[in-house]
Amino acid sequence: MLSRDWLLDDSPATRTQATAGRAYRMILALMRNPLAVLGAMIITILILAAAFAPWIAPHSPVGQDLSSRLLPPSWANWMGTDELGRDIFSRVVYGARITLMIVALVAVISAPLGLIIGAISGYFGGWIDRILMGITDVFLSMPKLILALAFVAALGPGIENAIIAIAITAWPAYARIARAETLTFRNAEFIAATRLLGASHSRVILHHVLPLCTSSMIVRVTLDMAGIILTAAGLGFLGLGAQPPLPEWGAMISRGRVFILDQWWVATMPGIAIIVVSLGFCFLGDGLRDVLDPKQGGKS
Amino acid sequence: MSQSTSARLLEVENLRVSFPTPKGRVEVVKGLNLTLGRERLGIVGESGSGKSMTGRAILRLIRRPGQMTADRLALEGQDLQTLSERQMRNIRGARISMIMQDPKFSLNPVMTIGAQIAEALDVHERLSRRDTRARVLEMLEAVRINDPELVAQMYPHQVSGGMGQRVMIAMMLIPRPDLLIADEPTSALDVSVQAQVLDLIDDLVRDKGMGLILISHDLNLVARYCDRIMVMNAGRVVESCAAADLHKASHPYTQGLLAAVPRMKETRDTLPVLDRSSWSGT
Amino acid sequence: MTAISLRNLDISYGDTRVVQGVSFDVAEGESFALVGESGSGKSTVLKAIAGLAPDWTGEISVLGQPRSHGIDRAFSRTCQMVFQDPYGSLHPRKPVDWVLREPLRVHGIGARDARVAEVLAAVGLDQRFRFRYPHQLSGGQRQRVAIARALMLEPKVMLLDEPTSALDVSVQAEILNLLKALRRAQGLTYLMVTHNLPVVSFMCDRMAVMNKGRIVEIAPAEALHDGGFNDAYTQQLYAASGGAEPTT
Amino acid sequence: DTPANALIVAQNIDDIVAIDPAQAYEFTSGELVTNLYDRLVQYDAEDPTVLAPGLASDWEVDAEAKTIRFTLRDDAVFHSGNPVRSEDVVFSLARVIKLNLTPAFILAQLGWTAENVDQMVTADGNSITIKYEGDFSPAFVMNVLAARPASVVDKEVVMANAVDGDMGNGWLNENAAGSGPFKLQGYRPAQMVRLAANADYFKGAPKMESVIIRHVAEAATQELLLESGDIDMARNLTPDQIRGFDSDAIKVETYPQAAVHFLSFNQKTDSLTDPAVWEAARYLVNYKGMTDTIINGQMEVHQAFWPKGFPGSYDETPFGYDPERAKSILSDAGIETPITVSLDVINAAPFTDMAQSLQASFADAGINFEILPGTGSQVITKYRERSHEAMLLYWGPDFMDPHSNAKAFAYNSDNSDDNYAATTTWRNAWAVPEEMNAKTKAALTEADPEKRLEMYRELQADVQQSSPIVIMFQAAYQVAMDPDVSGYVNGATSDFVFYRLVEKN
Amino acid sequence: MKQKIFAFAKNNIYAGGEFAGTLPAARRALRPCGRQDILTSTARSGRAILRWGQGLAGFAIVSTLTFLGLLAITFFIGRVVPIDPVLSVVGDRATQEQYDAARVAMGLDRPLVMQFFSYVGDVFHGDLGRSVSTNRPVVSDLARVFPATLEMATLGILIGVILGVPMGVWAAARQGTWVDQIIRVFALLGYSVPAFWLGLVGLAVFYAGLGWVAGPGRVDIFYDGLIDPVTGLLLVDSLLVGDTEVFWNALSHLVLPAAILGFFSLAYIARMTRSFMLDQLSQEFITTARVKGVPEWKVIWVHGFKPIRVPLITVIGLSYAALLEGSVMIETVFSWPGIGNYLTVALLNADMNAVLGSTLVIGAVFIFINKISDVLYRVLDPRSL
Ligand SMILES: Nc1ncnc2c1ncn2[C@@H]1O[C@H](COP(=O)(O)OP(=O)(O)OP(=O)(O)O)[C@@H](O)[C@H]1O
Ligand SMILES: Nc1ncnc2c1ncn2[C@@H]1O[C@H](COP(=O)(O)OP(=O)(O)OP(=O)(O)O)[C@@H](O)[C@H]1O
Ligand SMILES: [Mg+2]
Ligand SMILES: [Mg+2]
Repeated sequence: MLSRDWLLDDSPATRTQATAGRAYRMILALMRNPLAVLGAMIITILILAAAFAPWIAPHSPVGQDLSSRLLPPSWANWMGTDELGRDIFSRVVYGARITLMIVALVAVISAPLGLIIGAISGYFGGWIDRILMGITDVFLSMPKLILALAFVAALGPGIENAIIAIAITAWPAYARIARAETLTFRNAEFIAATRLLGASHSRVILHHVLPLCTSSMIVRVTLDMAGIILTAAGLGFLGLGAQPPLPEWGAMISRGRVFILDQWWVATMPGIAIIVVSLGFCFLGDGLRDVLDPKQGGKS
Repeated sequence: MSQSTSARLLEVENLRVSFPTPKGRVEVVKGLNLTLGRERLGIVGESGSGKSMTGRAILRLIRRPGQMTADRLALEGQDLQTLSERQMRNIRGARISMIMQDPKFSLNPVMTIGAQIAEALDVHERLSRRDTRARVLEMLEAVRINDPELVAQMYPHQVSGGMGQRVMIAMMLIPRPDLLIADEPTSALDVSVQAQVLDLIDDLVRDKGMGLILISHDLNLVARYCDRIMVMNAGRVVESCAAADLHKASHPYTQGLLAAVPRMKETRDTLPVLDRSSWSGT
Repeated sequence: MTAISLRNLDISYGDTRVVQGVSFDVAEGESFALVGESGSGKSTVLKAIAGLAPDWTGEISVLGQPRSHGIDRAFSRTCQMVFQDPYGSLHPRKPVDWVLREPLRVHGIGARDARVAEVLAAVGLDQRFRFRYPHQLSGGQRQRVAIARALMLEPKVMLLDEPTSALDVSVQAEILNLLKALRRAQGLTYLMVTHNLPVVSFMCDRMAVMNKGRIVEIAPAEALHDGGFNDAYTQQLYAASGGAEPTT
Repeated sequence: DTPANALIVAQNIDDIVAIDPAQAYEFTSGELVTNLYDRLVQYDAEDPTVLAPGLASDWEVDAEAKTIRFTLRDDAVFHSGNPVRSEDVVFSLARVIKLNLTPAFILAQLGWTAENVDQMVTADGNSITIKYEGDFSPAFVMNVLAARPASVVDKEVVMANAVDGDMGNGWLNENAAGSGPFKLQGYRPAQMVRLAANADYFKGAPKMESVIIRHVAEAATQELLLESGDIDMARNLTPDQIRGFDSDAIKVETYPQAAVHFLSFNQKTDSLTDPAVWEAARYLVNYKGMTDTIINGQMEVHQAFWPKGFPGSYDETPFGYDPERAKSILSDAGIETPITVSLDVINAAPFTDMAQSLQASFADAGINFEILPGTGSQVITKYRERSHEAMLLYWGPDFMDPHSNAKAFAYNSDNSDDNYAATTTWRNAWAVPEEMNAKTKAALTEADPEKRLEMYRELQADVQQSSPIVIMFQAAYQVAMDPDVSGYVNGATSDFVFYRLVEKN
Repeated sequence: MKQKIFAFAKNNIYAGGEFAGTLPAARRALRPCGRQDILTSTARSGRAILRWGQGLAGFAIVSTLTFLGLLAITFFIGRVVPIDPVLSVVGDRATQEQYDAARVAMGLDRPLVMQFFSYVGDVFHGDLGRSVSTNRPVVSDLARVFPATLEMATLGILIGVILGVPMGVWAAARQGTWVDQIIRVFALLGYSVPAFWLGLVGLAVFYAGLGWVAGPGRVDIFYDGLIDPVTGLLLVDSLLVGDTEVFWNALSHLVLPAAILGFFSLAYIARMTRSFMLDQLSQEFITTARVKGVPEWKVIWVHGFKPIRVPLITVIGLSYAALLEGSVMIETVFSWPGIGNYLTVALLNADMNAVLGSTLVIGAVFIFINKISDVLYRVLDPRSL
């Protein structure tokens, strides 16, 4: 059943086949982009590392051994050890969980929030638009890290609060994009036609407006992941991110930065992890852009 | 009417244009042959039959990932396929130009109309500013634009679709090409303006011996303004005949197209439709 | 009974009044054309009837019911509209099946699968198109889907805004035939906008000619056979369209 | 490289809030006050452990009458050129009391109030009579008078710049009007401080013409600057950085500090009130593990509240890391483990590292810390509200008398919520046993110096044995400098940092 | 299949979905350029003036409201932060009486709303209050720290634009080739590298290692304070008094942090340029230009680039605003006495006057840049009138 022809059938016979076919086409298109494939692989590795951390990591991420601190990379400690003698590789592997959690939660909180606010604003226009965009502007014109800092300070330390804080700072940009996009088709005939069928505004927004904004949102969110990981790292830098001894990459770099001149690996290894994962998201986002971009729709 | 009288202006043999799809390359022009003298050739066919792609292929302007191949593509005996991109640029505009299908998207939104027309001239002729301007205004007038001075300073979004089409025509006629490919040049024009503009192109063909390829799906229009007609379907030429003989067309596809046009004195209860199953690609 | 009745309709977009003093009646079961130059306000009249151009004064009633200025659910079951541009009137990310089920979902009507299949057949679309996305359809096919969507709620009145102007002749013929057959089968009333006089001749019983926002003439379609028009603009339009001379 | 006549120091100075001696209460501002101002008596650069004459050339103590008479030296001159007069001293001391800013409590201990200070401190020619109220040992009073707020300011200059009755406070926070070895040439908050030598200083002009302190927050950046020769001295390096230095290129000096680091348990947290928990905690700190590694050179093991090296210190360190013992203490007392408590800590090295080490070692005995890092102000806010559970913090004496710490660690007369006291005991809601309170009071009044010190040692032993405060370390301060630099003096607190004798060869 | 499935997406330069569309300009750019009659265009100039006037008034109202919103949010966040602002004044050893006195002096005993209103009132009189962490008026603090950031951010954005735009255009023109891939990866790196890490490594390599640039701080310490601040921008001030030595020294200090900031903005700018350019280069009018025989460089730089200037300006304005917000991390690593650091320290001490003042300045910058790109937008895009 799941043959290539079945998937690529121009005249699918069932709903499932149509959906699967569409997804398959997208994957095919994505596969044609080597960087996107690389990105997808990196993200897959991240997810695998997060899922199987206890099996992958050779040591405990929190197990201290003050007698073997700050050891350079070796066979025993692939990425060396940190200031408390913990195995950096194991911490990086476990850190994938936190990174993934940050990324997923922010995506789950701020993207939908921004999407809905932007779509409502753009769809209704008028004073609703003005009020919502006014609020968005206020949040936008506030320094991002400061806003996050303030929220973390207000909510108390801890990775969950850091994530919420980042999410709160991230939504306005999404709202702007969603609104801009909504404006482009709020007068489109398919919206008018749906309204004529008697559909309510909420139905139109939910089923017609939002699906059209999501693809660019997905693209944007994947691209922003790098920034989100770095914002979390920035909070870590200021000591307000993850609680020790959680192996959050940003906090690890931050703590390792005093060693950067003599024990370079302490900060650099998690740094490389951040770079690689961020690049992975960027590549994937870039690839998705080509696949999901409506303008390329005619091609696929 | 006259069948390819003068020297061979354009020769095309086995032109193919293809695009990649998930299921492999799909040809949208499938081995088209064409010989054109200093005459008016009409290409008709339904939407998506490859008319525009043929036009672009002649200018070697198929965009990646599209690909074109041809056994022969020659302008007055010169093989266009062997030319470098730079040499090709000298051909484009000056010797072959093409009126693009959709003026709304085919005009640069941030350049004035005057500048865009002048550019077409500048590329190929060294003229003083003033002369260029004069030529531009003259050309705009020729395509029946009422206030050329004003329109020359406007931006594309400020003109109506019909004006846009005329601007496009002016722009492509101004370098006085040897061969003009006109892709649906008048679809947005009022019927009366349409006639005037086509007459203008017609004059150029007669006076300067310009070759014309007129692409359209309006059978009546093509019949009226061309010497010869090629009917395309799904990337192939299905019929080629003199314009006067169009109503005598033998190919069932052409006949079908003709019959499907409603008439002013319509008495039929249903319009005959094509049996697409034997033609359509989709 | 009149299906559509317009009295002294003025419509404006912001400050500019686009349509002025339009009045006409369309009888039930009639096919009425609205012709005129591009930009003369034809689509605007249709939109006002449908509730998409809320800034109007005058009277509009459909099947005896006065129209409100907005869109209401009850109205959606009596009157539907088909738009000019087959490329813009379907949601680009939804398959045909979804689009056709939507009206049923909105109105909570059951037996959706059967109904969709039935309407697809009515507009002459093969079942294999049912799960395609709009970009996998040709213009004519899309327009059929749009018509099918309008038919889902079994309306009595259809507003057709240049349903074929974006299509080439062969497809146009199919759509026109389809519309004609549907009207006959379901007793529909059409108010159809076009600028193509031969199409009027084929499709309609009567026509109103618009110029610069006003109706300049209302004439029976037969007038197209002999050019019997009173108004100068109409005559000009008629002449430029090739008049009555045979075209082939 | 740096010029021969200037000392360039890289230091984190963003803690400075005020530099007016009547207000300055941060570490770094203390250093500035010391170098810009003089006091009647002071611990001085030549030997920062000995109370030496400052602006007073000598003094007479009348313990019975609770009076001290100081005689002013006659060669001291303010930076403005005005001579230092007894009125200036009286003005300066009264000013602190009248402004009543934070450090005022140090002087206020002598029974001074805004109303009586003009009678308590009086001038007569070049002598100044200082009276105090309360049963204090004169040694204590002298130490109080050597504290930071007792610095002498130039009355004329200060009053000329007074605005809205602020007694020149606003102006003195941007400028200085002292008689000290250095003049303030420029101060930009969180950016730099520029000191110029006072050529007329009564103990001799400083060797360096100027001292420039540059704000560099990043330790790694300080290291880079030092290694590149763009600074002479880096003040905030970490032990690991220092360990990496090549001793030929960079000289490191270590100065024992008066601050003690401790872990304390808020007695409002039920699970932490059992003395068995306090005792077990003392065996759960990996003292040596930490001092050998993460805080190597920065701290040494010290388990009593008054720092080693000062009169009255109690240097016994009876506790070592012994998780087994801790476990048996806990089980003997029938305490149910695991206990989970939050541990507040300042979010900077080495505190977070120490907290993690504590977390690991306490976990052995089933006491699980959930580390809550926060900024200094955040942690203090919580501490003040007594809303923390466990707290890792440090304490530096306000002035160099054991009472300064005894009051903080062994005295709490009223543990009620609305009787706020800035002491470790109150803030951990530890109701100090009555006898200990009494002992602290007695030590304060004891006139016999040796007996007094003995009483403090006993107090320390008591607190060490049983209290919810686990004193672990005494700080040391490491300064890395160019080998050419000598003569830098860094005493036990930031009040004892002297640039006066610095030389470059 | 037809190409113009999404007719609406065609005009929409942002439909790529990458645009952090934040400016009013963006809003306008999204308006489909519908058919407009020539007749209406003649009557337009008169109405345009009116609309400008209305626009100005509207702008004033909107900015004021935005400011108020900004202040309100900052103010109330500041109050819920569990840091006691009094403590940063009195320290942790103050007695209860001293604490209470300071609290009253700071006006914290009054109801929140009252505090807010009196703050806003003061702001309208140009008084931003006194910072408790520096003990100076916030206005004078800002006059000190903001120019430092401004200088660094400006050089940074210049680097970002001068390199980023051509890189983006080049990558788009060579889409799919190795040039494109290299530029993309390079640009994406700028997204992914933690700033403080790069700053420290940059310092270690270029300052400590190679000695190419001067170290942390704005200027060598001996030059510090030699030049009286006029604009606060050291480069400008030193040139004003003709002190080239200080100028070069300051430049040498500035280059590295600015280059790092430049790298970050370059990443964004190059990316966006590429994506805007790709959109443009796939437009029909590019083919039209080629049909005319226009040379390739002209096709790219005139036909392709001209239409993207507007969205590009928006993007550049945004990145500039972001840099001006101050990169706390770069400022920390480079001991740069800028607003990012100032604001962070203030926030961590609950120094609310300083926080509010800085937020205001940053908000003002944001709105100002918005306005500038709006004006440029009008100049550069004929469709905007
Ligand atoms: N980039 C592309 N990728 C894939 N297929 C394409 C691409 N561009 C065009 N095609 C296909 O090429 C075929 C021919 O297109 P062409 O533009 O020549 O049609 P046409 O005859 O000009 O139609 P119309 O009358 O609508 O202009 C169409 O089926 C179209 O879908
Ligand atoms: N949303 C709108 N805002 C302002 N003016 C509009 C709007 N929609 C249409 N118009 C104007 O109203 C007039 C009538 O438009 P309408 O769409 O009704 O014309 P039409 O007769 O349907 O023309 P066409 O044949 O081109 O579809 C035109 O001048 C048009 O520019
Ligand atoms: Mg075409
Ligand atoms: Mg219309």
